[in-house]
Amino acid sequence: MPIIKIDNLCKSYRLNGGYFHALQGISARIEHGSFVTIVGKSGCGKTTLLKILCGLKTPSEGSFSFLKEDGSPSAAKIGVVFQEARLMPWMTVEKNMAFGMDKKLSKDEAHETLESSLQMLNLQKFRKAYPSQISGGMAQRVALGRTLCANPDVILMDEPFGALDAFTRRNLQKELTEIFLDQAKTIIFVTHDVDEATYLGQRVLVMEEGTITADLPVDLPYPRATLSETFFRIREEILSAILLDDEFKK
Amino acid sequence: MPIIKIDNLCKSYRLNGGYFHALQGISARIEHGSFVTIVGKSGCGKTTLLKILCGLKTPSEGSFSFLKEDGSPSAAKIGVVFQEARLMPWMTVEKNMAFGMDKKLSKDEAHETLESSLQMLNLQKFRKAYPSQISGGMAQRVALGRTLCANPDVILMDEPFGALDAFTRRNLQKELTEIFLDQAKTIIFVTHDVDEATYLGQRVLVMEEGTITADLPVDLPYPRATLSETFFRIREEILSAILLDDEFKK
Amino acid sequence: ALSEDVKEIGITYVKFPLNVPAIIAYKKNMFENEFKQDGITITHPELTSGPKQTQAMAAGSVQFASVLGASSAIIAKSNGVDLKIIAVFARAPKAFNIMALDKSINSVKDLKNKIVAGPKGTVLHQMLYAALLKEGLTPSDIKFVNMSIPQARAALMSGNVSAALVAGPSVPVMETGGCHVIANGEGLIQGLIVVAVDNNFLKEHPDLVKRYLDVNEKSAKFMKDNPEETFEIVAKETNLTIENVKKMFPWYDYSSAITGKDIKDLEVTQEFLLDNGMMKNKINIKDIISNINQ
Amino acid sequence: MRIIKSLIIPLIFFTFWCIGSALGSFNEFLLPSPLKVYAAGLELLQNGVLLPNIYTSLCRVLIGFFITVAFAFPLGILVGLNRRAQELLIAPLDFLRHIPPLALTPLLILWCGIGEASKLSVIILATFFPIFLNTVNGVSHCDSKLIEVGKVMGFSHTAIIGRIILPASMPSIMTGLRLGLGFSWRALIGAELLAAASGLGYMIIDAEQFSRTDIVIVGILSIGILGYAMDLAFLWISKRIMPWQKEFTTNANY
Amino acid sequence: MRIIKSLIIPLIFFTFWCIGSALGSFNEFLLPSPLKVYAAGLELLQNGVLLPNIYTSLCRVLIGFFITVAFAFPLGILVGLNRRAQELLIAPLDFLRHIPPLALTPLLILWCGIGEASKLSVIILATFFPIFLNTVNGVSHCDSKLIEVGKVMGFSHTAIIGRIILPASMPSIMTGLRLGLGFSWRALIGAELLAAASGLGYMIIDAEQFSRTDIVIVGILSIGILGYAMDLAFLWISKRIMPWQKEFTTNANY
Ligand SMILES: Nc1ncnc2c1ncn2[C@@H]1O[C@H](COP(=O)(O)OP(=O)(O)OP(=O)(O)O)[C@@H](O)[C@H]1O
Ligand SMILES: Nc1ncnc2c1ncn2[C@@H]1O[C@H](COP(=O)(O)OP(=O)(O)OP(=O)(O)O)[C@@H](O)[C@H]1O
Ligand SMILES: [Mg+2]
Ligand SMILES: [Mg+2]
Repeated sequence: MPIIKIDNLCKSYRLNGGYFHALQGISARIEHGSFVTIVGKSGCGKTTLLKILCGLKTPSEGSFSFLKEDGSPSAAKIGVVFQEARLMPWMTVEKNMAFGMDKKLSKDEAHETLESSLQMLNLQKFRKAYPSQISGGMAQRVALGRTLCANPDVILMDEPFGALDAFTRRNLQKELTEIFLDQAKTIIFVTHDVDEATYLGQRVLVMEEGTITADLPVDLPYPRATLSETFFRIREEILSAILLDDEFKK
Repeated sequence: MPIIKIDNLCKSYRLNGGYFHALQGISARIEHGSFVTIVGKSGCGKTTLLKILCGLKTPSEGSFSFLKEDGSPSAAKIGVVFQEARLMPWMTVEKNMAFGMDKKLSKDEAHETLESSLQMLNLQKFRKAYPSQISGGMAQRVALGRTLCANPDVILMDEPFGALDAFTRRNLQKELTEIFLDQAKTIIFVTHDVDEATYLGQRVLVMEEGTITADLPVDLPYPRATLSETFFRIREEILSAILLDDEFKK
Repeated sequence: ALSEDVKEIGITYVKFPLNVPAIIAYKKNMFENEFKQDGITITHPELTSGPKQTQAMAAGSVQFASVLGASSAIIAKSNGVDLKIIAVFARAPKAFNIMALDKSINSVKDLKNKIVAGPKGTVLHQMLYAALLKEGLTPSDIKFVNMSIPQARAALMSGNVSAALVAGPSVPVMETGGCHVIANGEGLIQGLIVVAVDNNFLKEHPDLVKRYLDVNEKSAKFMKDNPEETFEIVAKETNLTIENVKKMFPWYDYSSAITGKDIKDLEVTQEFLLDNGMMKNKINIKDIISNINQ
Repeated sequence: MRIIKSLIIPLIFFTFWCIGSALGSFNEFLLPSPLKVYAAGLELLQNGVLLPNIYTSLCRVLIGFFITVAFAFPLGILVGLNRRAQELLIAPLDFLRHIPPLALTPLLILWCGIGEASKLSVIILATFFPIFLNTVNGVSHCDSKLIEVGKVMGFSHTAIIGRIILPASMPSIMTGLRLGLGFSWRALIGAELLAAASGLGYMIIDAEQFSRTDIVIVGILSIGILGYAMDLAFLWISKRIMPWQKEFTTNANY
Repeated sequence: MRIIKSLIIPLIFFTFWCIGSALGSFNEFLLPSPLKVYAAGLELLQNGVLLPNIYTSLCRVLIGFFITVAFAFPLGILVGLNRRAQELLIAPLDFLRHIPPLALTPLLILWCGIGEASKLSVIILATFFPIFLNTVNGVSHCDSKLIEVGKVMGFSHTAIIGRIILPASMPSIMTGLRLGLGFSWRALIGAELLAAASGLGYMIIDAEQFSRTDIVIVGILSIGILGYAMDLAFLWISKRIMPWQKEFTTNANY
């Protein structure tokens, strides 16, 4: 049973008097506890798709639903990491991270969750800093931590590592796969980086101009070795699915 | 003669009652018409350095100066692409791009500059859209276009391709090298992507915790083949300069 | 109805221009003392302008307008406020003055083609008209601008108008400031200020109204018997100097009986209001007089 | 449709007024019946009193408003962006901001006379601060990241103000202007207490003096309707100036 | 240092006043000398008149202000965020916003009597709209990207308002509150024209009638200084509430 059932989603925006069709019939099934990455060119509709799934936009056509394992509608807790950090400027780093934390958590639990996130994201030194006092990559990490602290069942991530250097990024990729394996989350991860998509996803969806043009499984165990042959092969597959532009593969 | 002379720049920020030393003695000479890339981990001070160079922050210690070819102080026109898009929400894409354009340009010239930038950035369809109507990657392209349209002598770029997919990014990297070669600009390009740094820079500066830890020349002609052996070797060199963390290179 | 029903009586308190009996009654708690035995509390809202007093009366917030210009009483009645004049509070033709700063203006005649400032539709305005007519001028021979007394005072002293209509305490102050009186109300108007009561209240509690008038008599008597103390109380209450109080005091005739002359003056006032379009519906003056005290 | 909805509450009040008057629950003297007010309005229209009064007041309000804008707006920008101006001006302006203009009439007469100047100054005193403080708020909280864009492009101060800060702070400025215009109208009575011979405020004062509450209410209704109409015009203009803000409120039914 | 700078302009005015009075350039009766005003102030202090009047007015202003906040603030949030409320309420509120409160005295007396209620309602009428419109502006222009964060976290409406919209619109709301407090003070004269027996407004009106311009000026100075002091307190509090905003203006000397 899929946790998310997406049927023929379309989204048109009003633009300059006409319409722009950002999504043109997206259908997919996302399984419980799976890690799906979405790659695609800038402007192909990745963010739009995520925003529809988390309820911030309504589709122009089509439908989607979140289901329980038995097929009944679920009220799964969704967490979103936006493409921009979207921190509250009036809150310190730690307040921002705790922003969506379950109020029912005991003080100790809350504290521990926060501490471990701060440590994982390497933000301990800046816990009391305001968003205006941290770097772009740090802000992105705080946004990531905010979503993780809220402990959602389904995590939608919109290029969460876009502003991070390779080293930090690789560390967080590893942390994310660990969280995924330990806590049985369902993750939809949008990225523009094919390497990243291959490294993280159990399945890679390739989007182009509002449609899904490929759906490729990545059958490698975590943690993955990026220099392995198989990895390289899958990566090439994805690249060729994205485009047949020769130049690019040079 | 260097165009930019940087001597022992230090920058400390007030943070939670104490000081945080973001830059701890940066010295460098940037040659006229060179393309320098800066790589470093998140929070190492890349943005701070650029902001000092463009005059938005004052150094706590040290100094820097822009010089003419004969060594006298110059008033070179500086352009900056910020880490965030920073578009004016009340302007359309094309107005935003034309925002810093020289008022003395003839109407035709201005028009042509704008058109060619729109085309290069693949934004023609969205020229009349407002920033709230475009995707994250598009916004970043508009910001890039705005700086290019202003036609500065020295361009400081702070992760200008961070939100772009590999394909768009590669295209723009090529465009950028062409602009660099054609128009004899001086470019300082901050990125967290070692590949990108190697692909673009004639010289790669590696920053760590507020200092420059390596200054590596990349002696390859443009356009570069990313799969060539030399490229690979230099890339490895940079990576090992950034850190000696074995895991990372796996 | 019985006076037991009455829990509260509202009596407007007006100090200006120099309402000595009202000040004495207020400061000596005379009304409170009188009505204490009936368990009635007294309120003294300070509503200084005539229209506000009649509005408050119409709203039932006050029963007695203790110091009401004759024109205000007539206008209110004409517009449907059911009130009765139960006594005269004061006649003070001398308290109403036309003053000028410019030494060359010495009589009403000199006002021709000049600007005169003052409160429209009041006794002062009426006096100006009377004075003009007496000198063979018409109201259109001058330019009248509508202003409150403090504003008219400021306008005159800053040289923006040639003459100002002023009453009471402004007069000695302005004299010190170099202004001079060119005419007062003597021989022109009565300067009638009355005591009015809500007619419903009067009908239901004539006894209380009578006792109200008794208190007025009492304060008048106190005023006659203790002049020095009176002056002191008044000076303190109005922030005027004792000298100025003493100077103005003789201008006022505080005897309360409504005479035929007073009724005549009310008629004249009504004519003035009607002639100048300040009032639409003519009333029968007899209808607003209650001779409860006679 | 919007117009109908916006009339619901006024109509409820009107019905209430009609019924109350018919049943005699209101004191006729303090709140005349709608019919009486209508008759008074008609009479004032027919004998040519109302329209000239409206015209006079409209002119006063608009002139006062525009003079104020000419001062408050640049001063707001200055104080919002310049620490020195702030330190110098905040205290005296704050002092002045709390003074009831009615207390100042003798001084206004002394300094401005009894002509149009003193009436305008009452209006200006009432209009100044909403415009000023909202401009200060707008420009001083404008996103500094956008300002930096202008700075690195080498824009002049005026260009940064004109091309970045002002557009960015438009919502606040517009709120200030709308409030200010409202307070211009509200100041009419105070202004026209000062030796006016015409104007809606004068008409109301005069009518109150002579207990013609029906005319007072005609005046009130005229001011309210005119003010509302001007505000609608304002919103219409601001939508044109700021096409990127689709609606009056952007988070409506967020 | 800041205090000294903020005193420069007031001191210039004061010097001007002193010199002018010494040279007799002002009419002593319209603008008494500083000495005379000082004497009057001292006398009013000594005979126990000034402080009770200040106390009465301060209470009136504060009560009126807080009642207004209790209405204008929630209503501003409602109208700022809810299109239906907007459509229903904007027209009648806009109408009311332009009415001079002084014109309403007959109606105020009818509905509120001549006790404290009518005085408070004059203050409320003057205070309402700056607070209301600035709240509307603040919440309706709050960054919708931040609101979305709360929405995807499944926050309730109240949580979104309380935890995101209000903090984000604090600068506008604070401007509204400061303006509102100022207008509360300004409304004092109008309020205390309605049957007051004490208060600074009453003191000024009374002194004006009895030609005591020196007392009028003592009253004006008291209101101005009190108002300024309250505004300083306000700014101090808002700095505490909003520590992330280092200064009153963030772009000062951008
Ligand atoms: N205004 C500030 N106050 C305090 N600390 C600051 C401030 N601005 C930056 N910093 C700190 O200075 C350090 C360097 O920041 P900077 O923005 O230069 O990093 P960066 O190299 O650009 O990182 P990134 O790749 O994440 O953008 C960071 O640790 C940041 O927290
Ligand atoms: N509010 C809007 N009005 C009009 N067009 C819009 C709006 N939002 C998005 N679009 C358009 O829809 C398309 C898809 O946008 P979306 O943000 O989903 O792209 P994306 O795949 O996330 O791109 P990126 O990688 O650049 O973030 C873009 O062409 C964009 O211009
Ligand atoms: Mg996107
Ligand atoms: Mg950075």
